[in-house]
Parts: sequence; structure tokens; C-alpha cells
Amino acid sequence: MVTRDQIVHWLEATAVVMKENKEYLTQLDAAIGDADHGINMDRGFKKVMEKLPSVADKDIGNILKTTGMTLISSVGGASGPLYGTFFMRSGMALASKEELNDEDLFKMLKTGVEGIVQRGRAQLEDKTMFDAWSPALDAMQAALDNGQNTHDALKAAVDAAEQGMKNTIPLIARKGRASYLGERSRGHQDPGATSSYLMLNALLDTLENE
Amino acid sequence: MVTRDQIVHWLEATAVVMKENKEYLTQLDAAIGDADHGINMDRGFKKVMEKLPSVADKDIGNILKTTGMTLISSVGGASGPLYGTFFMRSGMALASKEELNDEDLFKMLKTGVEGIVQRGRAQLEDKTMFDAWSPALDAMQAALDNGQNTHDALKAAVDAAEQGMKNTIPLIARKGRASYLGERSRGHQDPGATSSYLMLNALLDTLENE
Amino acid sequence: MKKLINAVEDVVKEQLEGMATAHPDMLKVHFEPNYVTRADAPVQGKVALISGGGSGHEPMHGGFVGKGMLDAACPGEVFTSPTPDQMYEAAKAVDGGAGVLFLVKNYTGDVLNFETAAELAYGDGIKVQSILIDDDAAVKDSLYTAGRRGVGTTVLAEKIVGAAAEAGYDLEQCADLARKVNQNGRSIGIALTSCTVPAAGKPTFDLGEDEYEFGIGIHGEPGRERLPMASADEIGEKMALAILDDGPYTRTVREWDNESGDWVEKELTDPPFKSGDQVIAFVNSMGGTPVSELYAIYRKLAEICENKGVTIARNLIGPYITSLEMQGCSITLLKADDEILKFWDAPVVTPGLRWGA
Amino acid sequence: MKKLINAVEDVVKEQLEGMATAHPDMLKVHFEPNYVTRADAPVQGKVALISGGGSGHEPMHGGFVGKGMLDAACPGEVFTSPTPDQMYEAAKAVDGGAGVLFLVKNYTGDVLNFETAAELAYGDGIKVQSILIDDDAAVKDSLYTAGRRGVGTTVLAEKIVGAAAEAGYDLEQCADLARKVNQNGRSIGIALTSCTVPAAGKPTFDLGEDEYEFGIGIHGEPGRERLPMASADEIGEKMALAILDDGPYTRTVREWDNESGDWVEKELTDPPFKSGDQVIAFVNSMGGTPVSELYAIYRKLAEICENKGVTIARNLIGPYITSLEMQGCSITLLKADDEILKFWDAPVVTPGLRWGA
Ligand SMILES: Nc1ncnc2c1ncn2[C@@H]1O[C@H](COP(=O)(O)OP(=O)(O)O)[C@@H](O)[C@H]1O
Ligand SMILES: Nc1ncnc2c1ncn2[C@@H]1O[C@H](COP(=O)(O)OP(=O)(O)O)[C@@H](O)[C@H]1O
Ligand SMILES: [Mg+2]
Ligand SMILES: [Mg+2]
Ligand SMILES: [Mg+2]
Ligand SMILES: [Mg+2]
Repeated sequence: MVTRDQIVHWLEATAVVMKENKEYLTQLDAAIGDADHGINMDRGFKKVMEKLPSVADKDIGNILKTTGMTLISSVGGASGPLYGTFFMRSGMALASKEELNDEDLFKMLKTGVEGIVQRGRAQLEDKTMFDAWSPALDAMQAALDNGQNTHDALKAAVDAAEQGMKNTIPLIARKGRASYLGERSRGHQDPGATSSYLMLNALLDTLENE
Repeated sequence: MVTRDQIVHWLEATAVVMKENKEYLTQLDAAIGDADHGINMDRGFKKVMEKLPSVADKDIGNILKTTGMTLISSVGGASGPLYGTFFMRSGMALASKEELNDEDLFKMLKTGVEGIVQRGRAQLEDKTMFDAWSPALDAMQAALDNGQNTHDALKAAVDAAEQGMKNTIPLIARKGRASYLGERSRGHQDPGATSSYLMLNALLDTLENE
Repeated sequence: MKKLINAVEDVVKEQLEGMATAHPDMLKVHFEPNYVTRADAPVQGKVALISGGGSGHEPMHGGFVGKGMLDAACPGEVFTSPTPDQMYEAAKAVDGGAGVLFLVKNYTGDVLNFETAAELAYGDGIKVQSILIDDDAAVKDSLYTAGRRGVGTTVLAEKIVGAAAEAGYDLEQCADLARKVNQNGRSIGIALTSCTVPAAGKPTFDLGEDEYEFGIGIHGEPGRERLPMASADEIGEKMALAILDDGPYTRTVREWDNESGDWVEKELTDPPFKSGDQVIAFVNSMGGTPVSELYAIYRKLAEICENKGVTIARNLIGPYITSLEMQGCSITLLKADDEILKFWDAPVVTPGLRWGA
Repeated sequence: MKKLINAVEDVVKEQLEGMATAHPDMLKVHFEPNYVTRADAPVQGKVALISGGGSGHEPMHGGFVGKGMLDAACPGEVFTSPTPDQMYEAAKAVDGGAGVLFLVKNYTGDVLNFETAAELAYGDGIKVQSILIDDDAAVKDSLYTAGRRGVGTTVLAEKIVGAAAEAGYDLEQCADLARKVNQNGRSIGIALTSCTVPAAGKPTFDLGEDEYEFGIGIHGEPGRERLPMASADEIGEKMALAILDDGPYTRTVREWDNESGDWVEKELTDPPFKSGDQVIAFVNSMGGTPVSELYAIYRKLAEICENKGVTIARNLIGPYITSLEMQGCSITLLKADDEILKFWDAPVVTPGLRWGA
């Protein structure tokens, strides 16, 4: 069971991670984008931290939707609406839940990623955040089908996301700003895939520590 | 007696001198102006050389007026109308003359310089071309009053012009572009005084060589 | 970095304050979220035209708010897409009952944020249409990229569709006209220098004294190729031909459907230019290039158009869609029929573009 | 040096050709000697307004030729006064029988060349008046210098007197109005970078990353002082106060007298600004500074004017009197009465300034 507090702690942990990786993500974006991804993510999750206290005692759906709205109205760029949609959709899927079972947790991630795809229309190997999320969901699904527990299934997802993130390096970007670089986008790790991995990893960390 | 041919040769010699001193005059102007005086003078006298053949068989007044008109419409800047007026006025003063006696030659220079003053309203020590012309006219007048011949009177004028030109160095400019520099215009020789000295010296050279 | 700014984080806000103080007769500025509206908004019964995007392209878009052009503009941070709450609030503020049309430059960030805003506005009962501007001929294919970027045609579309809305076109008609303008407009840009984003504090890219960038966008990003510096005639010719010799361009766009309340995809193909076309020619400064140099480019452009049998019916020459203080220029050609010319000539009263009134 | 030019010696000619091609509805360009006239010149019975000066200040003056502003402009080489034959030919081309008014910026070269032109035109039976624009508050005294330079007020004078001529003012009235505008207008300019004269090929002066020039003219000349780089608010305040706190200014000007056929001298004293004045505020880019930064300056200027009890009745913000691609700006304040405001608001149709038609 994942509690409301754990979800709040995950968001807090994500805010810390984005702050710590602000420079790193921005550097990744400098290579194939416009050098703002870390700044964008840090700004967005700072805002989420400001908003969180006012909803921390509401249901999980509400907390996630508020997170989504906050990211949408503070991040901007491509990643703002994508991460915003992720949390809006997952919030809607978990409306009025006070805690999440294994299935709910998977549903949260899956509906969130579906939102990303619907909005961004990314396909596998377009060199986007979807290249981290897609293998992560597959691995988690397989682990759950195999009867593994939340923690192990999530661990499998994080490992797959990390691999997916690294796999973006040789790809040529076909979506987003990096796509204009064509061949020159090769050899660089996608910033959005990196922030996605970091976010998922923060969830695992949070659940492990509690 | 100064012949029409000598006047033509003087203008030719001036064109050569301006060409040779194009860089030098421009450098002087760079220090306290806008770095174009040599370019302006060279452009103007090149044009005079183009026009000269068509009037070289006319009277001296005509030749000088044509020179003035040509300078006016090709030099631009402050010096264009000033030198232009010099030749226009001297041409008018010597209308229909085929040759010049001592008095005529002095009149040519004097009426020309009066034109410069009327147009530019320069006073002594304003750090302009007038600071070369004014002592030159005084010296020539004195020499002629003393009964000296054309050549010697002109020699005295040239020496005085050279001295006047050098005397501009410590002056603070009060006319023209250099005046905006205030104190910073001190320590530089005035470009217009320099071109005036060169022009007068070319006249002396011409008369000496023929 | 030397700019006439105060703290880098206040740049956008203070410029908007300056605009508000300078042009109260034409526009109003709203803060948190930031958007600019016509002074007389909402205009009842008129379709409201809204655009927006990162700041740094002034006078676009805020300078084009006013009678005969935009009803609202939503400025993001410098070179950063605005967020949907800005467009959503702007839509609510300017909708006069006839619906709002979003004119969106094709950058992933702009597209996604405007899409979210469209959904929010629709959810509030506002009729919405959204047309993409993707006219940058420097981007070759749409299959392997996010598609052609939105550049110079945006300015022309804002003027023309703004006049149509003023003349009483309904939302559908405005959207159709905007789509037509976009499909008939193409642009190409070059840079002689980089620009400096205030928050970054140093030039976005380095460019040697003897080279220039060909095929740039409007965010100080490097272009399609880096070439040895050349004369105005050579550069102008290369630019003109990049537009005039460009083939058909096909891509799928997403437009909002008020019936189904969802996005529908449309495949659109833009026809290339051909002899006999008449065009509006737009020579634009990237900010740091003075208008005198634009005339040298226009001179060559006019010569090439004439050689190709393309008639320049109207022109616009000056800094209208810029990249901060970047030196460089862009050319946009828009094939113009009578409808387009009529609305081009119609009165416009904005801080950045004004005639006929 | 990187510019959109061909051979440096053709820069002015080719820009004029570009203008001629772009704006045949507004103006005509004549070569050897070079001058630009209104497309419909001469306008019978109307006073003809003529200005001119070195090139490099575009859109001034050629871009201000058209209905409601200049009848003719005479461009010299870059930063070099035009020669009298240009103004003389222009005067003959645009005189509609009511005489010509020369608006002359106070630089020795411009003054002397225009004076010669006035004499030539008068000699041909054309009624002539010549008014000097000398509004640069950076120049302190007139006794020991060539006097205040003509800068931003020129643009305002061309607009206002152009409208008056259009409205039927006679030559005397136009000259009186031009003199009044000049006496009520003051300007101050700053530079963040130097500009590069094409023929010189390198920047006119060097300016470090951490300094700016205060009190510049418009020819890339250094200013009154070199200061450590500062914020938009600090620079804007220093500029505003240099104008608003400037004392009375007295000098002798030379004007043409059609009765005597000779020059007459007049002593003129300009009054300082005071609380209760209403003004036209003009914030101008030197070429390379984008309009967004001008708004940051305008914001501060408006605040200071308000504090001083000076009401901004109208404003103009953008690149109108430039120094090639120089980064920097100038502020001009013009104390405006009803007559001035009426003619400011009147229609103008030129490539560089347009409203009301
Ligand atoms: N269409 C898309 N679908 C999914 N992710 C995308 C898409 N376009 C861009 N991204 C992601 O967004 C990231 C860039 O985000 P960010 O730098 O914040 O925005 P911007 O590119 O507007 O500056 C990319 O690294 C990529 O992972
Ligand atoms: N009012 C004046 N009277 C006499 N000579 C002047 C006056 N103003 C400037 N000059 C002369 O003109 C010279 C500069 O000429 P030039 O460089 O060709 O013109 P500009 O200053 O317009 O560039 C100065 O060195 C000075 O001798
Ligand atoms: Mg980015
Ligand atoms: Mg971005
Ligand atoms: Mg000079
Ligand atoms: Mg000069």
C-alpha cells in the first residue's frame, strides 16, 4: 500500500532531485536543445512545493491534479504540458483515492504516460522522455504479472527507465527542439528522458525509505 | 605676371599634393574630427581634374569659379563649401582676367579667404583653416607693401601659413566638429589648416618651377 | 552582455510595464499570468485572435495587439513558450461570444501549451480554433523533425486574419483564412551575429568575423549551415531562391474540433511558388540590422522575383519578428490573392504596425 | 565588419535603389545628384519641406518622405553632409510655388552646404527659408563650440512641420513652427557599442564590456563622458534628468531673409522644462537596440516625468534616427502645445512613419 504521505514525500523528493540536477539537465539540454530543461523542471517543482501544503491533506487524486496544474502553469516549454498532463491524468485516474494498491500505482504511471503520448505523440526511439517511460512500464507490467511486489516491480521499472534513458544517446531526435539538429543530435542523452528517470527513481527511493 | 596656364598648373599641383597627403590629412582629422578630410579633399580635386580640361582655355575667373563649383558639389562636409566658396569668390573677383599681376594674385587669395570667413564665421585661434590663411595674408600684404616681388611675397605667405598651421596645435577648437571635444582637441594640428598650407605651398611651387 | 535592462528576471515584466504606460489607448497589460489585451476587449460578436510565444521577438506579439490585428498576446519568458494559464485567461478576457482563434507558431513547447489552453477554454464553453504557423523553409522534412518552425508568416497572418475578424468573419472563416495564409507563406532567415539571452548572459553561439548562419530560426539557434560571409546580393539571392525554389511541403497538423470536442488531424500540402504568382514580400530585421541594410536585400529580392515572374504586390520592411539584438534578417514571401490583399490593406492600429487609421 | 552590403562605395546608392523599388507609391529616387522626392511632387501651392544629411541614420530622412512629412530628402555619403547641388536640385524638383523650407541639423558641414544651396535656390527665384535643429543637450555651451547638434527633435520637426505644410501653412508660418519645435525640443543619447562606417571597415571607437558612452551624437562619435555600465533604470534616469534639469540655452542662428536676399542673425533662447509642461516623448533606438529595451527606458522616463509634473501627451518609440547598427538609445522631449499636438496627430504616410491614413 502506498499512502498519501508517501505520494507527498515522492513529490518532495522529486523537487530535491530536480534542484540537485538543475545544472546537469540544463547542460544536457544545451547540447541538443535550448539549455533550459533543468531550469524549467526546478522552477516547476519549486512551485509544486509552494502549492503542496494546501492540498497535502486531500485525496491522492487531488494532490496529483494540483501538481499537474502547477507544472502546466509554471514550467512552460515542451516539458511543462507533458509532465503536467502526466500528473493531471494520473490524478484523474485515481480520483478520491486515499491510498494506492499495486494496481493503482501502476495505473498512476500508465495513465500518466498515456497522457504524455497523447499530447506529444512521441513514438519509441524519437529520443524523448517516452524512451524512458515506455520500457519502464513494460518492465513493471511484466514484474507484476510475475507476481512480484510493488517494490520489486518498481525497481525493475527504474532499471528499465535508466537503460531507456541511456539508449537515447545514439538516437537521432525526431521530436521537439532537438529534431532540428538531425544527425547532430546523435551522441547526446535526452534531457527529458533523464528527468523522467530521475522522477521515477525518486518514487522508488521514497518507498524504500519509509 | 601669373598666366592662365600657371593657374591651371597650380590646381593640378594641388590635386597631386592632396592625393599624396590623403592619408596624412585623414589621420589628422581622425584625431579631432571624423577621419575624412584627406578623403574629401582628394575626391574634390580629382573631380576638379576631370572638369579642368573643358575650361582650361577660358579666362582665369572662369577656371576658378568652375573649380569652386566642382569642389562644392563633390567635397561635402565642412571643408567643401569653404574651399568651394574660396574659389567661387576669387573667380568672381578676377572675372574675365587672362593673367594676374601682383595685386590680382593677392586679391585672389584675399577675396577667397573673405569668402571662407563669411561662410564659416571663423575667428583667429578657433583652430580652423583660417588660422593658416590669416597670417599668410598679413605676411603677403606686408611684403607687397615693402615692395617685394610676387615670388618673395608669396614665399612670406607660405612661411606664415606654415607657422599658423603649427600654431593650431595647442589651440582648443571652437568651430567645426572638433569643437565638441573641448579640451581634448588640444595637442592636435588642425586638418583644414594643414590642407590650406599645402594648397598655398603648391602655388608657390608652381610659380617657382615655371 | 550589455543591454538596457535591470535584473534579468524582470526583463519581460518591465518591458510589459513600459508598453502598458506607452500605449493605454491601444492595449492593456495583465500580470500573473501575463497577457496583453486590446484596450477595448472583449469586442462583442467579433472573433478574438490570440497569439503568443516566447518573448524576445518584439514587436511581435504584444506590439501587434490592437484594432485590426490581435485581441490578445501571451508573452512567455525570453525564448520560452508561455504557459496555458496565460492563453486561457486571455481567451476568457477577449472572447466576445464569437469564439477565439489561436495562432500558434510550430514549436513543440508552443504547440503543447496552446493545445492545453484550447482544451481549458473549450471546457469553459468558449468556441476555440487553433491554427499552426509552420513556414520556415530552412527545415526540410516533417517526417523526421517536429516540422517547419513558425517564423515570418506569423506577422502577416496576424495582420490579415486580424482584419478579417474585424470585418466580421466568423470563427470558421478566420481559421480557414489563417490556414490559407500559412500554407501560402514561406520564410528563410540568416544571422550575422548571435544574440544574448539576458538570463544566460552570454551569446548563444559563436560566429566568426568571416562567416554567417543560413537557415536560422528565431531563438538564436544555429541555422541549417554556416557559410563564408558574402555580399548582400549573394546572401539575398540565396535566401530568395531557398523560398522560390522550395518544393511542395506536406505534414499532418492537429486542429481543434468544436463538434467532437477533440483534436483532429489533417494532412496539408503547401504548393510551391510559380511564375505568375503575386506575393507580399516581407524583409525583416532580426533586431540588430538597420533598415538601410534591409533595403539592400529587398533590392536583390525584387530583382529575383521579377526574373522568376513573381510580382511583389505589397511589401513590409523592418524589424517585426526579431531575435533580441541579433544582426541578420529574414525574408518571407506570401502568395496573395484578392482576399489576402484586401485584408492586408485594411486599417490596423497597433504599436508595432499601423496604417489606414 | 559584417553587414548586408555589397561594395562599400555603393552602399548609399543601393539602399536608395531598394527604397525606390519598395515604395514607388510614396516616393521617387533621383541619382547624380542623389535626392528623394514625394511621388506626387511638386505639390502646387504647398510649402515644400526639405531635409537631408549624412546617410546612416535610416529611416531618417529618406524614409520620412511622403504625404504629411518631407517633400524631399538629400542623403550624403554615410555620416557625411550632402553637397549643395543635391539640395538645390531637390528644391527645384519639389517647389510648388509656395517656397521651400530647409530643416538643417546643426553640424558645420550640413549648415554650410545647406546655406550654399539656399543661396543657389534663391538665385533661381525660389523662396527659401532655413531652420536649424540644434537640440542635443549633451553639448553644454554655444560660445566655445559649433553649438548643440541636431538630433532627435529633427524627426519630430519633420512630422509636425510636414503636417502644417500639408494643412496650408505658408512659408513664414512653417518656418516659425519649425523654430518653435526646435526651441522646445531637447535630446540626449547614449551608446552601448560603437558602430562601423562601411568605408572605414572597423568600429569608430572601442567601448569595454563594462562601460557606456553618455551624451553621444549620431555619427558614432564618442560622447560627453564614459561611464561604468549601469541598469536601464539608472541610465534612463540620468538621460531624463539631463533633459529635464537642463537650463536655458542661448545661441545665435543664421536664417535666410527673402527680402534682403541675405542671411540674418538671430539670438534665440530655449526655455527649460518645468512642472505643468506637456510633452511628446520620443525614445529612439540607435539601430542595434531592440524595441523591447526601449520600453524599459520608457518605463523609467514616464515615472520621472510624472514625478516632475511633466505630462507625456504623446510618444514615439522605435528606431527612427539611428547610427547604423549602434546599440544604444536616445530620448527626446518636446514641449507640446495644441498646435504641435494637432500636427503631430495629423495623417502621415511615409515608409518610416505612418498613421491616420
Ligand atoms: N513530442 C514530445 N513528446 C515527448 N517528449 C518530448 C516531446 N518533445 C520534447 N519532449 C521532451 O522535452 C524535453 C525538452 O524539455 P524542455 O527543455 O523543458 O522544453 P523546450 O524544448 O521547449 O525547451 C526533451 O528532452 C524531450 O524529452
Ligand atoms: N566654421 C569653420 N570655418 C572655417 N573652417 C572650418 C570651420 N569648421 C570647420 N572648418 C575646417 O574644416 C576642417 C574639417 O573639414 P572636413 O573634415 O573635410 O569636414 P567635416 O568636419 O565635415 O568632416 C577643419 O579641420 C577646419 O579647418
Ligand atoms: Mg529546453
Ligand atoms: Mg525552452
Ligand atoms: Mg572630417
Ligand atoms: Mg565629415
